[in-house]
Amino acid sequence: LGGTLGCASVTVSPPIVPLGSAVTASCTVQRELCQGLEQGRVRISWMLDNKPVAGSQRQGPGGTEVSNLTLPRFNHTQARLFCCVEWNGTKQRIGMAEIRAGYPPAKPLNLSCVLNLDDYGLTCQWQQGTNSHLPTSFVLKCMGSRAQAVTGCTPRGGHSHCTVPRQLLQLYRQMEIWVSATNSLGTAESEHLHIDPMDVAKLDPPTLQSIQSIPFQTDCIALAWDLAWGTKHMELQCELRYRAPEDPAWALVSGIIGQAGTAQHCGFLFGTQYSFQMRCRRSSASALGSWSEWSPVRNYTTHEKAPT
Amino acid sequence: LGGTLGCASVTVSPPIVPLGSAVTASCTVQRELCQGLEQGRVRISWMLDNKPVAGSQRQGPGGTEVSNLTLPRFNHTQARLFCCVEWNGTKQRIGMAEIRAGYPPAKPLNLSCVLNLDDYGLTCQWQQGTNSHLPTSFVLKCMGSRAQAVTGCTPRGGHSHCTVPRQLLQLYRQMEIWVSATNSLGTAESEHLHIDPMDVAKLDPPTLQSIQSIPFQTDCIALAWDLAWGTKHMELQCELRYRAPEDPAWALVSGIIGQAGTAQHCGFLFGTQYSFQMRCRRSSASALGSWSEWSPVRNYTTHEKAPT
Amino acid sequence: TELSGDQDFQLFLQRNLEFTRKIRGDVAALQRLVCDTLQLCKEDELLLVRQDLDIAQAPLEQCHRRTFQAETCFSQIRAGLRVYHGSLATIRALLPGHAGLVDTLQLDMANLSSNIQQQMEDLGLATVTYPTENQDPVPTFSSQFHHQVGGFFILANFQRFLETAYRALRHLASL
Repeated sequence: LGGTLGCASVTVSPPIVPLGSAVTASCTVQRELCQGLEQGRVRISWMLDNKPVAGSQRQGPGGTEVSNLTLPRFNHTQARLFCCVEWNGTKQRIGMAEIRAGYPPAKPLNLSCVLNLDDYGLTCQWQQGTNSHLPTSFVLKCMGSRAQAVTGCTPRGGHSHCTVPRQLLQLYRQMEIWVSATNSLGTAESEHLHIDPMDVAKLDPPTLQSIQSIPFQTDCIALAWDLAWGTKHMELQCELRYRAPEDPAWALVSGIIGQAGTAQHCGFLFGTQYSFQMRCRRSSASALGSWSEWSPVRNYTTHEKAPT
Repeated sequence: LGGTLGCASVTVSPPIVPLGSAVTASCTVQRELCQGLEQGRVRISWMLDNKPVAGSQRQGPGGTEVSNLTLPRFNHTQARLFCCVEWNGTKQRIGMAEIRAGYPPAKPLNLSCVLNLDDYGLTCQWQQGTNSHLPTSFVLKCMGSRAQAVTGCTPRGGHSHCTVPRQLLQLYRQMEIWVSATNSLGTAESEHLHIDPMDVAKLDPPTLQSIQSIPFQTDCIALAWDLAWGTKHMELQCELRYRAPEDPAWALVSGIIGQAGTAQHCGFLFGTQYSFQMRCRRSSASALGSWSEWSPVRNYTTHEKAPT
Repeated sequence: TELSGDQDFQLFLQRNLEFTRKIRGDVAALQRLVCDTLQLCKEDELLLVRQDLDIAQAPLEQCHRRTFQAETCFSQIRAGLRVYHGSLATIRALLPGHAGLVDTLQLDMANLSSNIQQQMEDLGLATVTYPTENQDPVPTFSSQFHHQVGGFFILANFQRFLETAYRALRHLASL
């Protein structure tokens, strides 16, 4: 069928609808613009993708023919609605509109953040929640406590995480952080986190430097460690765990002051090889503050019992 | 004008010396310009970075005190020479000069150039030779045969290659091309290339268009090719290589006239699949003229022997 | 104003004591760089030259134990942070290869200052809001040596400033 520019115009309002709700469309055919349609009655019909659907046709203004269509319960997430006319005994598709359906965005869940101490970037991740079937954009939002400018970051290519650079953060002060999800049917926000970025700093583990038996108290040992780079200025609370190869479980020593750099502990068997590991966290960190990983294992064999 | 503005001036001549050679320096102290040095004798001493070194002090013109220093064999590549005076029982650093040492630039090696036929830019590369430990600048120089203006190009940020734009080249004519390296201790030049830029044109390979068995001489084939864009006006000399899958080495057919566009060759087995490749170079190119890459492989199976 | 014992205030102090320690660590790192690369390490070897260098100093007398006054001390700390924020331009010029460390330091100083400002506002104290851009002119030096010694003293003075500010915060935390 020759040039159909303007011959038929199809409108769907709204083009994006909640799944299962009604959709109304109209097709206006301007006969004189439809090359080849000059003679005979214009009979308009509709196809939803490849399924015929019935509309009601009436005369429109200025000699146009208009057909209206209502789909009571539109339950495709995406479909193409074609406006057709009879021509030379065949059904010609002369106009099309795309319909999308879905849900407003689900509330993003399980928002959690970690501050990387190498570059002080704050990386947050979340779960998107149930699929809304519609193009949905996510933005992480960050606000200082004086509600100055809202900054944040945008995940790339459908990821559910992004990193707020140091310049946009306010350290050592409460910040409000949340995720906002938006599509054509609405917006949803995650829980708002109220955290000082430092509280979620991810610490590297300490390094156990030396372990020795203290001669006169034969069942005691003294150990020394180095704290991870970039944590020298922090007050750290550390834990030590140790066990002999045949022990089922680790013995735990907590409440060690990180900055001290050395500690003593007693109650070890003689001539026994023990494995030691240590981990730390910021003392002032709130419940959110996470422990570092355990340090690499360091083995040490206590000396034999002195002959009485 | 109180203060040490001009209280002490340190000169090292020259500030950049060959590694291991002697360095002489002098420090002139103008007492009345040194706030706080009004009383007592001015005793000048020297520090090379953090090592004391001895100088010889004498009275200079206009009531100044001058100390001269000779470092017989300066073997740091970089150091700071401080002029000091005694003050309130402490050694005060009141002047400084930086000394650098190294070698004259090494002769740049392995200069080679390629003319890019897309933009007719001449890209040359070279090797810098041993490190001179001094800031060294490299410049590629290009001179037409009539020794008119010397043009060329300067590599960016420590690279060892750069491209002379078409406008600065004289095509189809001998040019002299070399690299000049300069630092504070001297200049060195690479070998001079005497080439016509066209001689080092980097040709794109031809494209094998068709290969057919010629019916009546069953062990011969005819092949046709297209020359690379931008080489149509050149006299090209081409080579063909072919082999059957089980052949260990390629068979080579040389002396093919590029412009011809077609060639014939005999001696093929019947019903055998052969792989063919072709490459070309400018017939007039000197020894420096390089071959194009081999064209993409094109396979062809010769037809079965005709039943006798 | 009754400051001690206020839970929020204690949290502010704990956090910003650590922040100040971090900044002092970064300033010490810059001082080590000046020593390693420019061979300027001992202050007592540069006293004579210092006498005629116009080096920024920030007053902190309200933070000293004898004349301690919390509100003014906070304001003096903020004013000093601003002065040294500007002076760091001299350091960036001296150590071009370490601009990243200077940028981080300036970011931290700006954060510390706004943390103090917000805490003062929470306590109902009067505060000054500085324009974000720093208009103070970057000092010029008559020679490269004077520029280097100037940089040395900016860091030395800033380190002393931070020690005094740190002691004031620690004093408040102990009340």
